[in-house]
Amino acid sequence: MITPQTLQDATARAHDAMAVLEQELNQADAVLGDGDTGGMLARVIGGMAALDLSQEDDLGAAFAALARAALANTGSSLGTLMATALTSMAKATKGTPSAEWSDLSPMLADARDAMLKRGGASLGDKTVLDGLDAVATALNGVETPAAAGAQARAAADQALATFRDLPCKVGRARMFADKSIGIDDPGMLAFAKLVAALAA
Amino acid sequence: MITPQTLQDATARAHDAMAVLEQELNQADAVLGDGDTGGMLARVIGGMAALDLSQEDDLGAAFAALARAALANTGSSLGTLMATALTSMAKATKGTPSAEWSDLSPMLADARDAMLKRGGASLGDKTVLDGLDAVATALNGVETPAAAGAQARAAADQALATFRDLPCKVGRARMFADKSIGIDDPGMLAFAKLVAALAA
Amino acid sequence: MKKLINRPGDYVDQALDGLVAAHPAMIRTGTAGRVIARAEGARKGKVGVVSGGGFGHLPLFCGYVGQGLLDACSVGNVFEGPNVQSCIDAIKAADGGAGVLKLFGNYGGDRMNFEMASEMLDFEGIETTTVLGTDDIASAAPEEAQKRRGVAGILYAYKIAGAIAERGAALAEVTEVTARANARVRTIGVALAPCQVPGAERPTFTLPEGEIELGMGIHGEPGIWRTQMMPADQLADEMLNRLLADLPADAGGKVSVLVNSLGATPVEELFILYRRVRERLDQEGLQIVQPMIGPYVTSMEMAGASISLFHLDEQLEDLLRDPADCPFWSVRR
Amino acid sequence: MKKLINRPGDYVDQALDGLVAAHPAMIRTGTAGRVIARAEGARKGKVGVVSGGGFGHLPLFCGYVGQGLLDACSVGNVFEGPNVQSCIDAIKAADGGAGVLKLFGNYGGDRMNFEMASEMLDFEGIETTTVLGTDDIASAAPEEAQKRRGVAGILYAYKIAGAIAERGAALAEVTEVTARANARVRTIGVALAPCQVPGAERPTFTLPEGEIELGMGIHGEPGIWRTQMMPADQLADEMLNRLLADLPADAGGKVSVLVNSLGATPVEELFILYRRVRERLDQEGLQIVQPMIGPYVTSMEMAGASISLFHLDEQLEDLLRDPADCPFWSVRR
Ligand SMILES: Nc1ncnc2c1ncn2[C@@H]1O[C@H](COP(=O)(O)OP(=O)(O)O)[C@@H](O)[C@H]1O
Ligand SMILES: Nc1ncnc2c1ncn2[C@@H]1O[C@H](COP(=O)(O)OP(=O)(O)O)[C@@H](O)[C@H]1O
Ligand SMILES: [Mg+2]
Ligand SMILES: [Mg+2]
Ligand SMILES: [Mg+2]
Ligand SMILES: [Mg+2]
Repeated sequence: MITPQTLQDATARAHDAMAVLEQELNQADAVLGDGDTGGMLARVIGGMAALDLSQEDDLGAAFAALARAALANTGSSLGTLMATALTSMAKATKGTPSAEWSDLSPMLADARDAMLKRGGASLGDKTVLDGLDAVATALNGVETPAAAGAQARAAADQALATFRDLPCKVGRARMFADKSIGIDDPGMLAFAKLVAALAA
Repeated sequence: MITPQTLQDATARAHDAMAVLEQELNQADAVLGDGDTGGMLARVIGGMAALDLSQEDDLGAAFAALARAALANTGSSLGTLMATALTSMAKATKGTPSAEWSDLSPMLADARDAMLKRGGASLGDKTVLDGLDAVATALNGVETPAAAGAQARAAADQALATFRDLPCKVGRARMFADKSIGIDDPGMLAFAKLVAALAA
Repeated sequence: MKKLINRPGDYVDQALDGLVAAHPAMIRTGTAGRVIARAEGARKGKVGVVSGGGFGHLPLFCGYVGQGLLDACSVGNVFEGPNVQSCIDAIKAADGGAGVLKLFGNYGGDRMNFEMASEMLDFEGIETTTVLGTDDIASAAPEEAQKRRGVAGILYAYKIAGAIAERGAALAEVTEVTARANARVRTIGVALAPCQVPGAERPTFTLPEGEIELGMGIHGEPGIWRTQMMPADQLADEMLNRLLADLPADAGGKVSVLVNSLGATPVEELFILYRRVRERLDQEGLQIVQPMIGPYVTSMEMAGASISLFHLDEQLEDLLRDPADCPFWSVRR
Repeated sequence: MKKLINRPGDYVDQALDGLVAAHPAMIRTGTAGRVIARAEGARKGKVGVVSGGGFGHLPLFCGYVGQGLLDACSVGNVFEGPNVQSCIDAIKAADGGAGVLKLFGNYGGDRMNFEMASEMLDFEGIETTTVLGTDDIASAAPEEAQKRRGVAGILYAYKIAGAIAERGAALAEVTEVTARANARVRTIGVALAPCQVPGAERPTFTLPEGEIELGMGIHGEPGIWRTQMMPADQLADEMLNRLLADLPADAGGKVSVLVNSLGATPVEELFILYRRVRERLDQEGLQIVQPMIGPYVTSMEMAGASISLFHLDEQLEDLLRDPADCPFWSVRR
């Protein structure tokens, strides 16, 4: 079952992972973007991990608190899209104490659609959304945390590999579509790395 | 005999010498000053060497032309003092086609006094003037260019050695009187190096 | 890189404190203190003009809050868009009851946050419109001009929006005229040396000794191409060739020119560039109106410059000459 | 160091060309084009205010030619005083028949050249007086204050001289009041990274990573001492301690403050410094009038900053508030 405590544990893990990932993700973004993906995520996830969700019994409220923490800590594309996703999940779980692991797939699909709408990108543009889409699909019908972790990890890595040799079509990297071939999108890379950290 | 041609030859030699001296003198000035003695002298001497004095039959006019060239090319302390010296020598030789080598000592002494007055420094302050003073004294009674060269060179070097371990008392280096002990004054160093180049 | 700062995490807030301490016509406001607004408040009945953006570009963005320019500005972290709440707060601070124009650079984060802010404010009955700064010709082809990012030329859009709003135009007209101004501004930049974000381990990019990068963005995003350092006149020609190859449809004979330092490049060098720009524009038969030379839109201590051309029409020229006043730019009739 | 220049030998002249091309209220004049003067010419009956100095400090010196400030300014080469002829030309350009105040930094070359210029002009019946900028407290002990060199604080002397001359005072009074202003300005600087003179093989000095130098001159002349990089607040305290330990005899309760960038240091950092300066002066019970924060007196791309305190009296405060206008500084009542 996914409870506020699950979220608390997840943000703690993600926070730990960022200690190593921050500079790696900055460098990935520096190649074609402005080099701040890692620093921004470290700040946003730090803000989330600082929340105390242990007394929270409404899962939707816990997601909403995470969304607010993200919004308070950044104005970047990726950070704002993360908040959009969390808001979508907050709406889906509002008023319930927990969700089943099998609910995760449709929740992520809804989050993906909210992000597509907010950001104006399309699937296939080589963004974090292609990673999320792959994971949402892979989790279809999965019922245990262990299986969810394994499936999500494999799907996120697979998406990264699939898109590596395709050109970026949105964001700062759009201008260098050709240069971007062979290079990971920093948002997608961050997503895969964080999924791996949560699944480990 | 000192004629306009003598001046023409001297500026040509000094100009050649500056090719090597420029950076050395800049560095000497950088230690306590603003690091421009060499660059400034290169420009001033370049301006002098570019003059054609060969048709000039008034030695005073030749000196005056050199003074104007100096003044046109700089506004630095040392450059302006050089122009002051040249103006003094122009006055001393005005209307005559040449001067004796034995005239050089009193001419330099007058130039020194004009520079003291213009710059407000005193002998003993560890400036170019202490070098000039030593040379003016050493040339007393000297009648040939060969002897003048040898005496001047020895005197300028001796002054440099004498003052090296004394503190600077004027100009930018004044503020670091203690730091200046053991270090050559850039103006005095430039003077000694140029005398050596002319005497060689 | 040595910086005169305290804790990196305090960089933005302490600089904003100093800004308003020095300039009493500005105040810090907003839930998190991330809004700069005019101390005298929004003028009732006037259309508000709001901007926002990342920090580290001073005087842009928030330095241009003042009479005949911006009414309020939201402030993000270094090189990172302002958050939703700051955008909401800025719009509210600028609202005088006649609607608010949101005028900011075309960057994903900024766009999403201002959009979310407007959605929330719709409930409160504050009408808003949007014009995006899209002047950087290096960032997309002319056919996709609406995808271009905003750099130094947004200043001209600020000036026009501020002037027409000051004259009392309604929101629709303010928006329409500002959009036209933006569509007539073209900028290209050149980077010589990087800056470093406070707290970052390394500079935002590296450029080998003797190389420069044309078309680089103001956050260090890669440019169009790297080339050997060249004399200033040749570089100015290169940049102007690109600017003049990309004229708005109905460009007239008058332009304003902004020769801007990205930070460390001294104004002496800007004047050397401007000398050549002026020579070239003279040759092209273009008349220069109200040129601006200085550090108007920077990237902290980045070295480099940008050149912007603002192709005027009669109305835009008149609005450009209207009085304006903020600590970093003032225009008198 | 990469520079946007053409031939180093053309650096000064091309930058001056650009300056006057951009700012039509200024003209280049003088035998060698090394004078910047007001385009409208000297005003008959007004005392002229003239300055001069080396190049590479823009906006100082010649950038401050304008209404209520300088009437003319002679321009030397980079970091090198103006030559005699330019000083003569500048004085003549400023002469409106009521005499001319020569107001420049206390440097040997500048002094000699202005002095020689005055001697020559005596024959032509132009009366001149001199006030030397001597604000840098790092350059001599208080007992020898008249030996101090001039740095950023000369700006305040410009403002006062320009204002009182504009009000129609006679030469003796302009001189006396300006001398009093100068005697009430104190500056201290800190250098973080060097600049490089165009054409030079290396920077003007070197500072190891993590070290800064307090009291360094604006041409890179050594300062008082080197120390480890420290937080901005601590550095501001250090600098203020020295400034406040060296008060003019009759310092009152009001000061103007100039927090100045030497070039590459961005205005963001100046505001962080100013934040602390303001805090400290508040604690000391000193009231700040008309603070100035920006790149007003630079050394090309040198990184660092200076803090100047101008201890006001009633007349000086009033004069400081008088209107003034040049491309880099404008004051309105
Ligand atoms: N409009 C968008 N839609 C979906 N994803 C986006 C969009 N814009 C950016 N991204 C994602 O965000 C990542 C960049 O994040 P970040 O560096 O934090 O943002 P910024 O571009 O504001 O600096 C990209 O790699 C991409 O995956
Ligand atoms: N007032 C003075 N009287 C005599 N010599 C001086 C005076 N001021 C400077 N000098 C000489 O000039 C030298 C410095 O020359 P330079 O570097 O060209 O001048 P600046 O100090 O203007 O940069 C000093 O080393 C000193 O010998
Ligand atoms: Mg980024
Ligand atoms: Mg020197
Ligand atoms: Mg960013
Ligand atoms: Mg010098």
